[in-house]
Amino acid sequence: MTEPANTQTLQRKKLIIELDDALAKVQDGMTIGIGGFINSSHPMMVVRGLIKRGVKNLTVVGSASSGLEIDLLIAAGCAAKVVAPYVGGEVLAPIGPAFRTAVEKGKVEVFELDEAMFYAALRAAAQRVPFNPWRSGVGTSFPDINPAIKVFKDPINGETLLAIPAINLDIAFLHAAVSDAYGNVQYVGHGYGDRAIYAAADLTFVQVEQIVSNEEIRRDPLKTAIPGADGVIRARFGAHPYSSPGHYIEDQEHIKQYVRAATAWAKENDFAPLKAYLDDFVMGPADHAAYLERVGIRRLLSLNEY
Amino acid sequence: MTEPANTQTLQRKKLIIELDDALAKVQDGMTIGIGGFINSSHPMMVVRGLIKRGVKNLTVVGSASSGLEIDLLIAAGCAAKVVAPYVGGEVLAPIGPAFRTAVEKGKVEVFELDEAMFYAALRAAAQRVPFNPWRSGVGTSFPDINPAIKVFKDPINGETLLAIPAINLDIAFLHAAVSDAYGNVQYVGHGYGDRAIYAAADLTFVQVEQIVSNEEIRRDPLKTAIPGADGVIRARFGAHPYSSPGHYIEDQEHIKQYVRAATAWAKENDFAPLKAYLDDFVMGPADHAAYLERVGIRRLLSLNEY
Amino acid sequence: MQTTAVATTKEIMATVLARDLNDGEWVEVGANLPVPRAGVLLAHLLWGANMKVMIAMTKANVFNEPVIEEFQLITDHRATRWAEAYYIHNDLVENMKFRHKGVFFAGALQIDQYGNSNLIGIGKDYKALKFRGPGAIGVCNATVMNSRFHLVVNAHDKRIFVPKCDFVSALGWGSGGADARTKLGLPGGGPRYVVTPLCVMDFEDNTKRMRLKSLHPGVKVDDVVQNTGFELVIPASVPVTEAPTAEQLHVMRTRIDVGGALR
Amino acid sequence: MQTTAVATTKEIMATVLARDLNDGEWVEVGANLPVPRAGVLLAHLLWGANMKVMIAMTKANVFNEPVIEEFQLITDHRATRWAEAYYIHNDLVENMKFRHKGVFFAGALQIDQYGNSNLIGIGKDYKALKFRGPGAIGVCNATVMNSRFHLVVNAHDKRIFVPKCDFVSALGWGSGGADARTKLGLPGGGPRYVVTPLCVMDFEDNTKRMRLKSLHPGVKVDDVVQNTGFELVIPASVPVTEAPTAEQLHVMRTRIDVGGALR
Repeated sequence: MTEPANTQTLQRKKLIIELDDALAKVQDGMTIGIGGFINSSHPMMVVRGLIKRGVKNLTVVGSASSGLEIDLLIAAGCAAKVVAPYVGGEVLAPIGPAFRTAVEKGKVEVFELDEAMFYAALRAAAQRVPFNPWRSGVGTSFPDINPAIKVFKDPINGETLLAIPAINLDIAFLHAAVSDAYGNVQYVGHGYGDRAIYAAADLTFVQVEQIVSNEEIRRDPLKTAIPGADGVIRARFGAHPYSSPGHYIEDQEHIKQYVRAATAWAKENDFAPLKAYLDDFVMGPADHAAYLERVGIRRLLSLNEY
Repeated sequence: MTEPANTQTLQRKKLIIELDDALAKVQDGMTIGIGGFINSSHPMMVVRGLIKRGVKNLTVVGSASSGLEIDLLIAAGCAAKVVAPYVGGEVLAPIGPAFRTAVEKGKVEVFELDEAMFYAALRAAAQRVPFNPWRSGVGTSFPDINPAIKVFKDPINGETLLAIPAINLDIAFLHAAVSDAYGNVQYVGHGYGDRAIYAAADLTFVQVEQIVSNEEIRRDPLKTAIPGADGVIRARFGAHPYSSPGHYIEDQEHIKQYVRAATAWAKENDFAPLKAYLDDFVMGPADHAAYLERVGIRRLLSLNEY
Repeated sequence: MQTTAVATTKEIMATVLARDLNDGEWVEVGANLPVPRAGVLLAHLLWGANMKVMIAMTKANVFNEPVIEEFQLITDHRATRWAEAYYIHNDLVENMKFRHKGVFFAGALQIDQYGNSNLIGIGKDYKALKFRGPGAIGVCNATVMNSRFHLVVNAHDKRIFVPKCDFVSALGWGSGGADARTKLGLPGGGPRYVVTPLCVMDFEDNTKRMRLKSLHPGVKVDDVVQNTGFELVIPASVPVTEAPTAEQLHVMRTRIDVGGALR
Repeated sequence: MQTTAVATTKEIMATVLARDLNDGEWVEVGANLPVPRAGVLLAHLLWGANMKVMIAMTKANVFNEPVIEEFQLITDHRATRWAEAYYIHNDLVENMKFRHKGVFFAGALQIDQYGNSNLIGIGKDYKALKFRGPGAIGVCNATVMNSRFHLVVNAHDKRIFVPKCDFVSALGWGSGGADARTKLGLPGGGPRYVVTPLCVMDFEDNTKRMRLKSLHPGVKVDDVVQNTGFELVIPASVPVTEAPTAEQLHVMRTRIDVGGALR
């Protein structure tokens, strides 16, 4: 008897990838999910990367309540269609300015739905069924303004329901607190609706504040919200200017700077401030570190929760 | 200005109840959910209590893979209908003996479905829709032998799917590791499918190994699997003879004793051993403590995980 | 209670919402919705020790918190400190049973006489909106699945109160009638109050037309009529909206709204 | 490898299953299914370092475990020790995407010539079964949603291999033909192998009739034919099932099946 050969030659493959490896999977016209929630936890390093690559005609599926990361993708001309029950920044921007104006100008199509329909659609994709039924929305304008949503009689009781079609994501991009090298992702806090976005996606790439050991992940398996990321990307401060629970709060000053730029486009049809913002913070910096340098370490160090 | 009056007079109501308080909610003919999974985490204190009260004509909704707790309810004549994709004890009893014989004798009706249909049905109840669609099962016997499951064409693409009707639970009974006094329930481990059973129920009562402080619960809110139990019942060793993760393993000797008794009914049409088992372990003991005395503390102390 | 402090309009609005809430109910404390937030917390602290309060997508009970810190954004992780449980957001939106005991608060761009409302946008042609709204968020579903809801707006004018919403993202009483919702198979009690800076309105029992219920101090019936784009039901006598008691105002100012968002 | 140990039938069966598995695939290690368990773990340890292994409803990777302790019951909490993630059971059964890379193993009371199988019961009348089975568990769904599945049975006789299943709880190739599943809209590759104590069978490409693929050592074609209740496709020459290599047998006996369940 000899020692088994396997442990000497084989090993588990690390899934830590570079930003460009993930971005290279994105093609024009794809349906892309972007995780997070309003002013938190968006994969901004990826979002800036997508813009920089000049990706076009995306169907951008935001979170159940999307923030200005979707607005930015619209402003940068990456999005042909937006699937999101809300695009805004709460008190920082009740309605995403670029979203608002791009829709009004007919530059971007909206797949109109509310949060419950949003999850019904993602769940259908995750379950590999063509639709899921939902009751709320009967009697509203949703089936009129979104022809993909059908009013139908349920086959059991004949009740009137809405059929919400599956929304399958080619790729989901998420931001989380930590993962191990093998794609086990954990959040600080609840992680919003990121699990549902993951479940609807063919591929999922997660940018994380930190990579930790597999043993650290195994200390609390219940915390593993995304058990099978296809790649994890190191991204300290990668959600900036949005918050990353347990790590930093949102950078309101920076968000307001963006909102001012986007509002100039919305209200005065002046794209120059947005162009300047994009040049300064997206197209200009060579990489994520350069972006953070542009923001400034003093600013970053000020974004403390406590 | 005076001090606000409220903190002096009002306080949060404790939801710790006695077994009988929970059992008193059960009426003949109700649809009752029983949590756990095969040989683990069934609310056996409650199950024995239901039998002792002589509840009849229940529609018993087991877990996605039910164990012999359902078999026992059948043996005791409480169940008119069983909703469960599996009733058995793995190697200890590949098929529940009382389940098998009661179905063969036509004493119990089965709502035939598989695990995915089971969760689709519970989810429909939780979502307050009359059904959920599922793909798997098309081309099988399920819609033939369970007329409640309808084959239909989906209203979006015209694909053939099954419509799984909602199964609403009047009451769910679960067994878990701990809760606080306010109905926040946490498991050791993943808790199987108990969350889905809870979500489909009008009322949920959870028996727990231990009540802990609210502060203890708040140390890890992600662990709170059942955030709104309507009542929690103290039940140390309350899942016996089944395992309670983190607390004790299953009592195989006791389970085998039951299986022998039930098999005599199934194979020899001899109900006497089952009658004796029921007398000894269900009807006889005055309460849960008396049951545990009957089992014997030495046996209980032997059921260690490590 | 010796205080004679006078409540602000927003404090009165919050108190109206609080009085409708019962102990044991499930309520959301939205961030950036200071009036409903204060109403919910007022009820919770004064008679709702067993209310289940959702703060920042957690189930919280802040009954014993001396001062309930206010957070500007719903995503502020610091507001999860009180959590007894997390509501994973898709679970929150897909599990509807607990909402039987829920009460919801909705805003709107437009509201019609039957309490139908719109967050989608303004314009006759959906493909060419004059004003694109933020989207319906969770409002379409929450206004169906909760036991009832209240419409709360920060302004009372004819831009908001319109004869007909351009789009309906949250159903009220449809085209009117007490069966407007049940005939569509919808559970839930529908809209109960419409709370504005001028008044409180409810809905007539049979027609479900919007009806003036009370006027905030100093407001006249005509102020409401002039600023409403449809015909309201006006009872013969309209009381003044009941102000918070001194205790209520004290609790509001010392435990709930220390920052003075309502003042 | 100098050992000349002879593999048992169960060890050969496990090896057949192992050889079908590729690195990176998702597989369940059921408790009380020692043959598929050993097959999965053999592949995992020898060429599947990146397989995602489900043990006791957890996602585990036991590639570096010197000895993989065996548990008799799927509910044994001790088997969750290796967990990197928990599969909350309803999430496991309702999220289907990861099963694209999944391989499943199913047992059966009855199997017909197209690989349709039955766990429901025996009898022509569902309302008066002669023998009530355990129920379909998750087999109906898992045999659709995974990339492929294998039927594994502990006996090979005419009670199991029947001309027609009394009930079909897991669809194989229906009434035959390569499009039997796609024409019903079903994803997944369907049944690939049927592994018994006598032989390995697969399905003819076009008709999808069951076909003898290999005979375990010492078994003759006629042994299979005599114990199968329908006509099998028998190729002109049927090889002997490939036995485990010495290394495979060594790993199986020293790391996977120390207790000897397969011996």
